[in-house]
Amino acid sequence: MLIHTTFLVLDGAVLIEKLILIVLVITGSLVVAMYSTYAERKVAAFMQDRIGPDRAGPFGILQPLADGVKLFFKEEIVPTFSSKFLFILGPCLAMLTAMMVGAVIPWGDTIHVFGRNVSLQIADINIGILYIFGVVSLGVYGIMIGGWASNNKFSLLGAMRAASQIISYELAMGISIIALLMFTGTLSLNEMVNQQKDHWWNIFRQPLGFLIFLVCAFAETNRTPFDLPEAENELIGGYHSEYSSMKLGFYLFSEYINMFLSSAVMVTLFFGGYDIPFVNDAHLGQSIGVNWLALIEGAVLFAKICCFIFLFMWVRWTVPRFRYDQLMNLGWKVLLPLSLLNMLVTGALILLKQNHWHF
Amino acid sequence: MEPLTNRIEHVSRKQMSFWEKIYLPAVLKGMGITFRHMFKKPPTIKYPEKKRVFSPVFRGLQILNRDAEGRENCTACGLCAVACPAEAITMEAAERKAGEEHLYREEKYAAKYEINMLRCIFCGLCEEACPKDAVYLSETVAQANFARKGFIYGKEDLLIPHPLKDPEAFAKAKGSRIKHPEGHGNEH
Amino acid sequence: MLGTYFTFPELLLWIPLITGVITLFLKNESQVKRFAFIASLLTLVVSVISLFFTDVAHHPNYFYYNNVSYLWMPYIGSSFSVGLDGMGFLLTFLTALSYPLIIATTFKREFKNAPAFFGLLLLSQAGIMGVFVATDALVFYFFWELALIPLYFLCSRWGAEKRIQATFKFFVYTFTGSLLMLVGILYVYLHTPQVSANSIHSFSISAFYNTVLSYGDQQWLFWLFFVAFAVKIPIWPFHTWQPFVYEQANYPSVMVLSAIMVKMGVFGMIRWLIPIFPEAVFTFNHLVIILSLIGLFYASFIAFVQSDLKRFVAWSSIAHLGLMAASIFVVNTSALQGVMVEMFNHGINILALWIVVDLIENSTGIKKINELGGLATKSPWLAFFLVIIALGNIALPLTNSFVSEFLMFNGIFVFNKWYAFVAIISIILSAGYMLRMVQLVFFGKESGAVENMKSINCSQFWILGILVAGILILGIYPEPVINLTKESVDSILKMVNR
Amino acid sequence: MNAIILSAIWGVIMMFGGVIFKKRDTPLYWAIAGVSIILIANVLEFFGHPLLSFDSKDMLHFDKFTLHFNSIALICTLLYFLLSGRDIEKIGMHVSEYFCLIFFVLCGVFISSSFNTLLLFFLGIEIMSIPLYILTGSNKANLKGNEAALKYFLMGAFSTGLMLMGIALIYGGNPQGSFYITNINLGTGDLSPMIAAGLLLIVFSLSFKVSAAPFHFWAPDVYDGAPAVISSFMMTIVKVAGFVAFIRLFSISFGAMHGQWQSLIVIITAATLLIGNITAVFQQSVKRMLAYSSISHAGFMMLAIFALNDTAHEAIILYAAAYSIATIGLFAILIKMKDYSISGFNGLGKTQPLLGFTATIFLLSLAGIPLTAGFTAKFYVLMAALQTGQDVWLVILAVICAVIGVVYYFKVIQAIYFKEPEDNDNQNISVSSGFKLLLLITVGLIILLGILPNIVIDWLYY
Amino acid sequence: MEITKIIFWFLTALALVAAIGVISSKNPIYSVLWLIVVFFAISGHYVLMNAQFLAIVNIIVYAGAIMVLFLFVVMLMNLNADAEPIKNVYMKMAGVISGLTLMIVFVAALSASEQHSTIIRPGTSVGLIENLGRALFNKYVVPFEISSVLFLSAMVGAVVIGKKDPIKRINE
Amino acid sequence: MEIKWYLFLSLALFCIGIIGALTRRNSIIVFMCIELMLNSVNLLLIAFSKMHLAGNNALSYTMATEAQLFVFFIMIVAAAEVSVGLAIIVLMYRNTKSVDINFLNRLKN
Repeated sequence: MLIHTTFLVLDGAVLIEKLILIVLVITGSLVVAMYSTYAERKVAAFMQDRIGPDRAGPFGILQPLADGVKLFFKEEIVPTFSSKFLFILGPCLAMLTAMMVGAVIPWGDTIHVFGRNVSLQIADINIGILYIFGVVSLGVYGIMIGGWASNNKFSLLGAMRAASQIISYELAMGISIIALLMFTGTLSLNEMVNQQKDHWWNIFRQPLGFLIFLVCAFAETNRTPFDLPEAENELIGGYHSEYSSMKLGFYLFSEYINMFLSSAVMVTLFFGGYDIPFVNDAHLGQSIGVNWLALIEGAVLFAKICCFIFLFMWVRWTVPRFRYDQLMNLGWKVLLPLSLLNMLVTGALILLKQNHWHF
Repeated sequence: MEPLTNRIEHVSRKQMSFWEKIYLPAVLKGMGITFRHMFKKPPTIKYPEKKRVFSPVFRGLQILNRDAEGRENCTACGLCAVACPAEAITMEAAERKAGEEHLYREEKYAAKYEINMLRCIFCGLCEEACPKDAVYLSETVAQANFARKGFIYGKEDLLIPHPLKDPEAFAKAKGSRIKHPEGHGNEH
Repeated sequence: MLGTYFTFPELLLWIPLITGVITLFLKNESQVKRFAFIASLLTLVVSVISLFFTDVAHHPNYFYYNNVSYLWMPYIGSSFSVGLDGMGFLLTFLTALSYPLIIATTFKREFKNAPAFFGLLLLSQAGIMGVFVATDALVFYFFWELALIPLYFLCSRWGAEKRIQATFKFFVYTFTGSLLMLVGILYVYLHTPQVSANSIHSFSISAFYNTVLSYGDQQWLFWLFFVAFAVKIPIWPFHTWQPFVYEQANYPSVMVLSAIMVKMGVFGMIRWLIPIFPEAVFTFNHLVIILSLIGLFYASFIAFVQSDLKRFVAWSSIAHLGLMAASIFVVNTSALQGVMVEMFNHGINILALWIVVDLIENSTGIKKINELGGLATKSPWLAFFLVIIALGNIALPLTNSFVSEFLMFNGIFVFNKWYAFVAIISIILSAGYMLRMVQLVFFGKESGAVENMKSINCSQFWILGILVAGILILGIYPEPVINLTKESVDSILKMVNR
Repeated sequence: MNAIILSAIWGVIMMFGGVIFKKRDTPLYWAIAGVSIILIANVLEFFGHPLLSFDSKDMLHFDKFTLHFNSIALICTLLYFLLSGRDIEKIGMHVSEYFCLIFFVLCGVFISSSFNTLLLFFLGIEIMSIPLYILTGSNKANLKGNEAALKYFLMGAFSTGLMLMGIALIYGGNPQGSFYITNINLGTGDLSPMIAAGLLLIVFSLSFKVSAAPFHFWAPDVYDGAPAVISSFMMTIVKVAGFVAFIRLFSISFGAMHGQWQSLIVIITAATLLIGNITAVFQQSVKRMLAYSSISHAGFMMLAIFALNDTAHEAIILYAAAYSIATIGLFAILIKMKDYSISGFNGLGKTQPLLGFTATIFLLSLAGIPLTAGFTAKFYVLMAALQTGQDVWLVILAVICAVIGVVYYFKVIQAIYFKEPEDNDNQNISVSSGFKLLLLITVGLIILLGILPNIVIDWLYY
Repeated sequence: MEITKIIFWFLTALALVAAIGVISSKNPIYSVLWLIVVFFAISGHYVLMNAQFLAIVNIIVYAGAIMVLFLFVVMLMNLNADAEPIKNVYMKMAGVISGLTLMIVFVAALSASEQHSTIIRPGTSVGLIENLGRALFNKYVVPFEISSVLFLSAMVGAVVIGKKDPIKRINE
Repeated sequence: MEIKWYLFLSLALFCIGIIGALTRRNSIIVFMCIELMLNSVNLLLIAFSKMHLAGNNALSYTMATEAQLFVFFIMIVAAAEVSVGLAIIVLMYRNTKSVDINFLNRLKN
């Protein structure tokens, strides 16, 4: 299907609709990020046979708020000799790029309110994945600029590591996606979800691709075992060692938002997005109404995302950090060839199928 | 050489097999372990509400002891300061004047007695060295403080409450610690 | 057989070329000399035999015998075509005759790296022969350059101290000229009519002769060709390389240069310049003649005051060649006839003169005219020969030059009286400086140099004898030479006046 | 097509060779084998029996000229490998990679000789350039080499920018709006401003690539700074390929309006000739002298661009062969020397007669003395230029520049033969008899081409 | 003014200002950042012209990869503003003047061209990835494959240049 | 928009690039200016592609596609060039601790 998107034709209603959606997504991701910090601590505690934060509110669920307030009231320190503008720009960029991914993820099926069909996707652009790639590749600027502007060798080293790590893993990630795209034949995320509704989830068609994507996603979000840029014990926190107060908060937040959104992307790409497993969504929609369906779908999507966020944390508290050369070796010598192989095999299979060679 | 312990671990230098090289099984195994731990009961004790019983050999903050009449035992002999491996104890001695017999048991007493709690390692050697049973490691722990100065405990911090005037506080400060459960010989 | 499978012009080329290459690989010096001498003799024999195969009866036209042509570069209309006419024969004969004599003078000398020396000498002969026999512009150009390269190496490798600069100057001068000529050749070529089916244009000489060039084109093309030939001859003011090279180079090379190589320029003018650009020739002839006469005068005066023997001969050669150049541009029967005969005569005269100078310098080690004197007492035969040679150079009656110079003066006179007058003064001057030289060197006060002077030996006697005999015979009976070249003169004039 | 595919494949093979080959001299044998195979494939394709065929959607066009040029380039490369291959090994550690890069350059050479769209023209030039940037700086310890690489790279990238702007303007100005060079059919009308601007920029950028004045200034530094083996390759095959691309683009796309941009070429040609030759005279190092002389040869080849007729195509082919073979041969000798200055050649004719002799022939050929290939090449170029019937002064200028060329080439010849050997390292060089034999074969080729240029040219009309 | 026009002029101004920033910044880091801004502005133009694929590729390739490399290198070298030697002021003036002259000449020349007032047509499907991809893998398959050679050579080259020689290290 | 505005914008960027390349001595900045030039070309090509599209003849679609793919290839080449160029600059820096394009000339003076 060819989607003729006329990009800049906006009418007022659509504008409002999108604005609301944007606000929702941003708040949503912020809340999720906030609670990810809480979840992280809790999960860590459970895995280490501890209890975790439990003082602020019942079971400590107000802990993120407390943290936020604390960060707000911390003293702001800008190191001397650093470029103040860049020093502030760094975390802002990190936050911005982290947020931007949410724009193309389909959060649910179309809903019907006030006599309008409202898509629960901010921008259904037909190059959704490429957009995500673009934004992700920009993510490194926040780290690099911040690291450089700190005027600190450890920060700079962290920034360098981040840059090389992200660039290195982007390759394998891209190629693993290409193999997926060969199947789907579209770059639009909405399309992909719709395809997965009717067919198998993509994970079953691209297990290796998913694995590679997963590993790369860990690296791109600077999560353990790939958290070299902020390696606490070698680089004293890496690129954000000079940061304090809310600017540090931005960096930390952006990491969790990244985690959330990359989980969302993985779910959308490989696990059917908002598709409810084992249920025919269309039939369900007819029986309970579109809006309810969208709500359930949103919940399902959220559940899947939570699983992934849990996975992120689970891995973090299991696997130790890589050494730098190990990281590079893994990226270039293992993942890249593997993803190429995956792509080749996928291509060959598609060709075989197209030529009706049954096997 | 004969290994000193039986906990020695021999490092294996053999080439890893392919299965080992891809690491994934090991990672999954590790994840399995961590996941299992999620369902274990946390051994955490919620501290302010719940406290754990100290072990019988616990050694807490020092106190300067008094005898049953409420007189200070310490005679400022300085043996504790000599014995202290962390050199945490300083004192100044003074002569007992007439009319102060109800305060000090001996003719000489410590006019000033300080223990730097930042240095103290709670080894208990002062207690062992004291011939007068004046220094005694209780069951309390050092309180948090904002300044370093606050950790230099003077005589007023260390001295045990008066056993006659405030017997409860005295008992509490003294605690139920059993000194040397197995015994070492110089008990009175 | 000789003229059937291998035509004579080809043989004249291949013999020196092949023997020259072979010589490069020989080892023993005396063996080299013997081999080179025999090779050059072989060329001479071929040249002489070819005379008897002339075919006047069948080809009364310009190229009347032994023209041969192989396809070489068919798509651009060039073929390897060579041929001999009267003038060509005369010059190839001069070349063939000179080389054995030149090689013979070296028999008693030692040369560093003799194989290279004699090999290059023979190769230069091949190049010069090629120039004289070529009937294709490209072939002509090829050999024109090829004659230069061996001589460059000869003169740079063996000779006096400043030989490298001198030769390099010579090389650059001639190379500039020849490249300009190449441009000219190409330009003319692009205007030639179609001759063969393969290509639109042709390099063959007949196509060149038939080319119709506009007057404007002729005017500048003339100069492109002229410079090339003028440098070789050399015409004033293009002469500056010559005395320097003659002074610095070794004798055999100088002999080749002055006796044969300069004739290439004269030959080129007659064969290529005049017939192709007749209108331009008639435009610029006064200018060129005046240049030549200035050169003639200038050279004569300098020869008068010259103290160095080699330079003296060089300047006298310039003077003679100035006269020849002047008479070429007169373009009439008498003058051209004179030039053709003079080319041969000047060749043997100057060769003889060089041999004498060589003998003197070799035995006394001195080449300053002032430091020599009274040599005749020690070497009367040499004095005798030198006197005859000098007279030949002056063009006294009964010597060979008399006939040719007379013809030239006659031609110039017909063209313009005043030019002839100026030219005739030059002959008086030449008599003056020649005799002064003979007087100073052989007679006059005996100098210290005389002690080292030896009488000439048998081989030297024969060499000089042959040349002197030539001078005298041609002086008395010039008819065969004139007959030989008559046809060439006619055809050129026909071309010019078409 | 075969040549392009095979050279790319062979490049990849050589790339992996860096891992596979254990001995340092193995890559050379593989490279020689590779060039031979490509050559054979190319010749077969020339005769209409391609080994592989592939539909290029008309992006590449192979005619006799192209295939013939490819063969010449391959023969020159083969000669280059045979003569200087041992020295490529000496540049540094990554022997196999150097060969790999050379094969990639060859791939670019073949593309630039056969492109049919501006896209492939651009890609071909880039594939040629990018590995060369690396090869220039391949001697990492040499500061001059580093700077040469940097300079070459920046200049090259800059000229790429100009070229792209030119291409864009031509695309915009052309109502057909196509990148196919055959479709840029502008007729014989006046140049529109946009096309004129584009054309100007493309001429500039190509002048950069072929080191024509006034865009030559990188050339001496780069050729001098690069390892001598690499300069040899850059100056010959690559530069000539630039010219082939130049003539191909301009004769097909803009040939019809030749008269309108010819004067531009005239100025460039004249400037190139003068600058190249005059500055070369003052050089003391043979390597640098050859760098300048390569500029002057670029001037001569520009004459063919100026002429842009059939003869010009013949001339480019012939010049390519003559200039490349002679330069490769001369460099092969030069590399053996330890001292690159002219006085380093003193007395070579005595100590190493064969090297001296062959060097002399190469120099004579470069100077354009008859009986050598250099002469016939110059001859054809001049003929092509004269055929246009315009600007004869340019031809005369070229001839005068050829004479200036003699001045500096003969300086070396004089050093070889007429100067006494000095006590320097150059006298103790040892060369194998195989090398000598190859040099003689090269000399033979040069003389063969000097006598019978047809053997090269005739293939164009085969 | 329509919204597209406003966006156009905004992006144009942004691009020009940022471009001038690139060449006038003392510190290379700022140059890099300005250049990124230029790329964004240009990508914005692409989007305006409905060439979405190229817009996003521009971001990914230029801003996401190339400029990161630049930034990487500049940061590694730790070049400061004073690292650059002062070039002769006259040379600078000459450079500026020649560049401006070139621009004026081009603008003047191209203003005279007949196409200059053609109105471009953004709204089509040409810029969509599907169509471009189809063309790329059918008609443009040869250049596509050839560009792989380009990449290989760049890769090999970068490795050859970037790798430290093991022998040299021993010598040091 | 009229094509001329794109044309002028792209030429302005191009010339700014040229000015930068001519006036700066820091090789990295020079290189960035070159990248700027390439980008201005890309912009122009796309504008032209849309201009040809407005021509509305049978070929206009193909014409427009060609230019956009050309831009794609320019980006490819730019990426390759950058990898090589930065490698060279780093090599230079490693040896001389300078990124001046005229380092050796400066040494000479």
